[in-house]
Amino acid sequence: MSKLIYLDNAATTQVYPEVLQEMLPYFSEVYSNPSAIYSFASESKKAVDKARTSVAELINAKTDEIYFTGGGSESDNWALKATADAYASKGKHIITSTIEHHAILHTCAYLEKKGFEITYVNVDENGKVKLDELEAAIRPDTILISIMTANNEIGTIQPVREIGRIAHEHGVLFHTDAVQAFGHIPIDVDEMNIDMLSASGHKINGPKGIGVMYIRKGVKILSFIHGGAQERKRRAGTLNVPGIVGIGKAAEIAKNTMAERSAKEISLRDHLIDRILTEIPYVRLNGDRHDRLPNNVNVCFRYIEGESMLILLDQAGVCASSGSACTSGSLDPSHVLLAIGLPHEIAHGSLRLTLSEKNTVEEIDFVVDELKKIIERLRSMSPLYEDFVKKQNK
Amino acid sequence: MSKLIYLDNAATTQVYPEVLQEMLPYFSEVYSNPSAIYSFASESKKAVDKARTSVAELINAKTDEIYFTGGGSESDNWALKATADAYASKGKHIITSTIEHHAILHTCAYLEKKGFEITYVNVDENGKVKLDELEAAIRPDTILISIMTANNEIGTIQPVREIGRIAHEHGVLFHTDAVQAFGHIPIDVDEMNIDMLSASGHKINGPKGIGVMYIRKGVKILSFIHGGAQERKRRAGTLNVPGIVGIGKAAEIAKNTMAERSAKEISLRDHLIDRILTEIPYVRLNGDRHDRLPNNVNVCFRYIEGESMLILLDQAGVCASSGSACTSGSLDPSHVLLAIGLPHEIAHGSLRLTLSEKNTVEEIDFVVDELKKIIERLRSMSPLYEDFVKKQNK
Amino acid sequence: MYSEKVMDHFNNPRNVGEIENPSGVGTVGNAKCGDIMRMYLDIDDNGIIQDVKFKTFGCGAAVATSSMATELVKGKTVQQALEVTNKAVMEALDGLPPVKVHCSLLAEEAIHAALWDYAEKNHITIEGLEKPVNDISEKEEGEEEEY
Amino acid sequence: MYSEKVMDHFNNPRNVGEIENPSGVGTVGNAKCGDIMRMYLDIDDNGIIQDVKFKTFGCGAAVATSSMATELVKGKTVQQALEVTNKAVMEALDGLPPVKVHCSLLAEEAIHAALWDYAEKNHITIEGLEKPVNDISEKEEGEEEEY
Ligand SMILES: Cc1ncc(COP(=O)(O)O)c(C=O)c1O
Ligand SMILES: Cc1ncc(COP(=O)(O)O)c(C=O)c1O
Repeated sequence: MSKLIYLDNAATTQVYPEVLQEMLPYFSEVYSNPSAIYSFASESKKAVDKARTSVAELINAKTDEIYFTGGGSESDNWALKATADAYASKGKHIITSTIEHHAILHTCAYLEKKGFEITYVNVDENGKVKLDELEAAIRPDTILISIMTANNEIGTIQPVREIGRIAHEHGVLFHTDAVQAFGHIPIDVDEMNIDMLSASGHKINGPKGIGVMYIRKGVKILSFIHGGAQERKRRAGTLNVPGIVGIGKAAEIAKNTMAERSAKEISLRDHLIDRILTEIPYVRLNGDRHDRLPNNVNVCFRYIEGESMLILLDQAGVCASSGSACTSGSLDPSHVLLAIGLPHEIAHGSLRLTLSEKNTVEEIDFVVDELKKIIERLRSMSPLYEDFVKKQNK
Repeated sequence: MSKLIYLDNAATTQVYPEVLQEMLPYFSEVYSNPSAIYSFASESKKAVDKARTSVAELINAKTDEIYFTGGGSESDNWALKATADAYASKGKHIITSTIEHHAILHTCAYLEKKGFEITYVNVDENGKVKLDELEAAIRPDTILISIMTANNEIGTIQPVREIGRIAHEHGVLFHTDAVQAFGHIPIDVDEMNIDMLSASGHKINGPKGIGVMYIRKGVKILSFIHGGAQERKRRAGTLNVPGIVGIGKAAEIAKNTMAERSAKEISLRDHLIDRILTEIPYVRLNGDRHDRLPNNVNVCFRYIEGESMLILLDQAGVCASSGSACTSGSLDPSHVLLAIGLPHEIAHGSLRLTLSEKNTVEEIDFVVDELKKIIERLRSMSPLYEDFVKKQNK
Repeated sequence: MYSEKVMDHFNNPRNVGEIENPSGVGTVGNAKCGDIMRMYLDIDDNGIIQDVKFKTFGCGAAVATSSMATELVKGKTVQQALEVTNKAVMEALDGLPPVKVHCSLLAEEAIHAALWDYAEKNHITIEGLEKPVNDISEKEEGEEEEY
Repeated sequence: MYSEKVMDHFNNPRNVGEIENPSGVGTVGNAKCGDIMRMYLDIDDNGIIQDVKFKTFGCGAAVATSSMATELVKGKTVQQALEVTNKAVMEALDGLPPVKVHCSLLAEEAIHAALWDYAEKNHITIEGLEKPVNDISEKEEGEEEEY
């Protein structure tokens, strides 16, 4: 097999050719600034309106509750910082979880320096936020609860509806980082009591550098990026028309294909999980077995380290990740794996395989076969495995 | 003439076909996240590195002083807010000018609410910042001077080198919003004593939704968008590879063609200015006659209002603007025109024509001929013109 | 952005011009906001508006609302003209963008100003007609908060 | 990200394995940081390193530096082995990415640890050899500030 087997769809996805097709005219032909007054501008404005509708429909929002941003990280920063700004007079306490993406956690760290107090609610061994702890953490000065819809590393889907209910029962705003969930599992901002939601184009076969922020009507947060009057004066900057068209088309496709696509992904995912768990010893599955993103597999192989595994997989033509792709510069093992209770040593042996509906059973089987060889090889040179075997043989 | 005559290049530009060509592979083929470890990622990483070099070369910066953002507005927000954050212990005073883009001015207004003090230095009747006023405004607690390289409405080029010298003589950081100047006129961050600089892809025939922030080594500002470790931990978010490749290619082309291109634009510009000033009565040119962006024409026609002019020009197939495209939602006349001393009444009659080297003399002549008819027509129904004529005839 | 009706009245404004020795003339708006309307009325002895002309400095909506307003009052009695509201003008134009609603107020006000001038010249009182404010912007609410 | 030399040593690591009854064995690093190296030495009566083997739990750089370190000490005297610095290992590998420099420190430390064990077993003192710290991470500086 010399073809690339791409199993890193949680990091980023291929832009669907039909999405690119839809974007193309807006680069060199209909390149107008949609804010302008002439009729050439109304063509791009129409395209933006259409995209906004597609995005809104995917999460059951109103069109004018959708704002386009430069990506998921910007949306997360906006939600947290602007809520902190707008509601500081009500209180300076924010609740989040220990397994959020760094776009949330590092923003929280920033807010802590600015005098806000953050409570990081723990998760159970499957990565689910502890609802009793969450509810107990709410104080009179709590202004925001921010809990991700689904985790980017271990794929666990949070009980978002319950969290939203708890938030609203206590009169607290609820933001959810849905970057991994948007377009992958059903989201209904009304049913789930979501006040703000972050999403990103490149996680749903749309373009990079375009994100979405949903803000429920009535939520009083202002701008994060100040300047021109775009996006109903809430997000300055010339509209990225091709990017917007791209995320709109991707959202439309995601909505139309969700049922079939996730069924296919789930069957591939479960096949992959089953083979790994039965054919490779000393392995554990991370994340919830059932409330899990359709395309996420995350396992820890004991006695070996992730990067070595990734290099050998790469040599076999397989793209995978170990911990969040965003933090590959860091030496620390994933904060998510530590949060679900894994010791460092085991966390270092994590492997994330995130598939797409375009993967095949043959590819999955090939990956498992390669993995078995790789893991055997790395264990044979591991001093930890040596110690383990010696202990066994005693 | 049924072809569109696009004279709004200060609002946004066409993506050059060769720029789009360069971007194309990074959507659906080399779609990898450059932060990943596998070899598929190194292809997109290489493309990003190359683009970073092209951008750096255009302003004589070092490659690792270039950071990619989501646009010019984000860069402006980053520069101001992060400087405010990082240097607040040194002081809380910032100097800017009255004619900055709203991405600067509205960010300053935000900082004022956060306890910073902003001095808005005035400009002369041609839109040049008053250097003596600027220097006099510097205080011991001044942490930043932010003055744009060239104005987006009236095209005036500021004495950036002098401003940088003054800033550095007083130990103050200097940021310049070069969104309109980048790729259009020569910029050398070293010679000009620039510490931070904002630029945007879509103003130089690159894509929308991608911007640049130059930060001189040693400037201690941190992130504006917190999260993953991208961009040497200073700007979180999955890299917008196609956008980065696009702005890189556009910067490369801009560098190679600048001399020839601006010579052509200047000759078209001056032809347009000359014809308007000699053939249409009661008109004034806004902005400096000589220190002016090669592609900018901005005039005020007395007794008529801009929007009516734009609609009639649109009907003749001409795309133009009146005041900044970003603020077309507002009813106030341009703050820039007021800042150079124009009364409201005259400011309302402003017309901005910003051309590209692809325009022709024939197009320019057509526009002037149309303009003459349009202005005569609008004046014939203007009560202000009626009053003026009656006063003349007395 | 504009309806077809608005564009029609902008492109082919009805009743542009002046009336020499008009029965009444009124100018409202101010150059600061960028809209000035002047309305001329020729009213016969029976109080019927025989002719009406306007001149407008302003945006597309300002021109179109003035034009439509002249059409709505032409041939009407003074009393009927008084009842031409900004809403009526807007409806006749198939609506206006929200930021342009003030133009229709200006048109209503221009009629009132011209009628007021007519009343003053003839030393009569028109029931229901209040002294118009010349600068309509003073009547408007503050602009939406800038985020 | 890695040089060709690094990739070669990662893909074809030299001297992987164990030595039964080694003259010295040392294990350094800790699982917390994700790198553990174990070095076995077989040293003859003349103080020549006749054989060397390693096992490593760690990233590509960790494996490659261990492998290179074994090559650099094999056949050398104890004193020469002591002079194999992390810089020497890095240079022999045509460099390492900045974030991976600590792996080469670990390799140096692994040699020292094995030599220390040899010295202790034989009740000798090797000049210049300090008691190695098992957990190299304690020696390192804090990570670059997270922006
Ligand atoms: C001078 C200036 N600064 C900043 C901006 C904002 O750039 P962008 O629209 O790419 O965010 C613009 C353009 O709109 C500009 O002309
Ligand atoms: C859960 C989550 N939040 C936020 C982000 C940031 O999104 P982006 O990289 O588009 O800024 C990511 C992806 O990297 C993510 O997985």
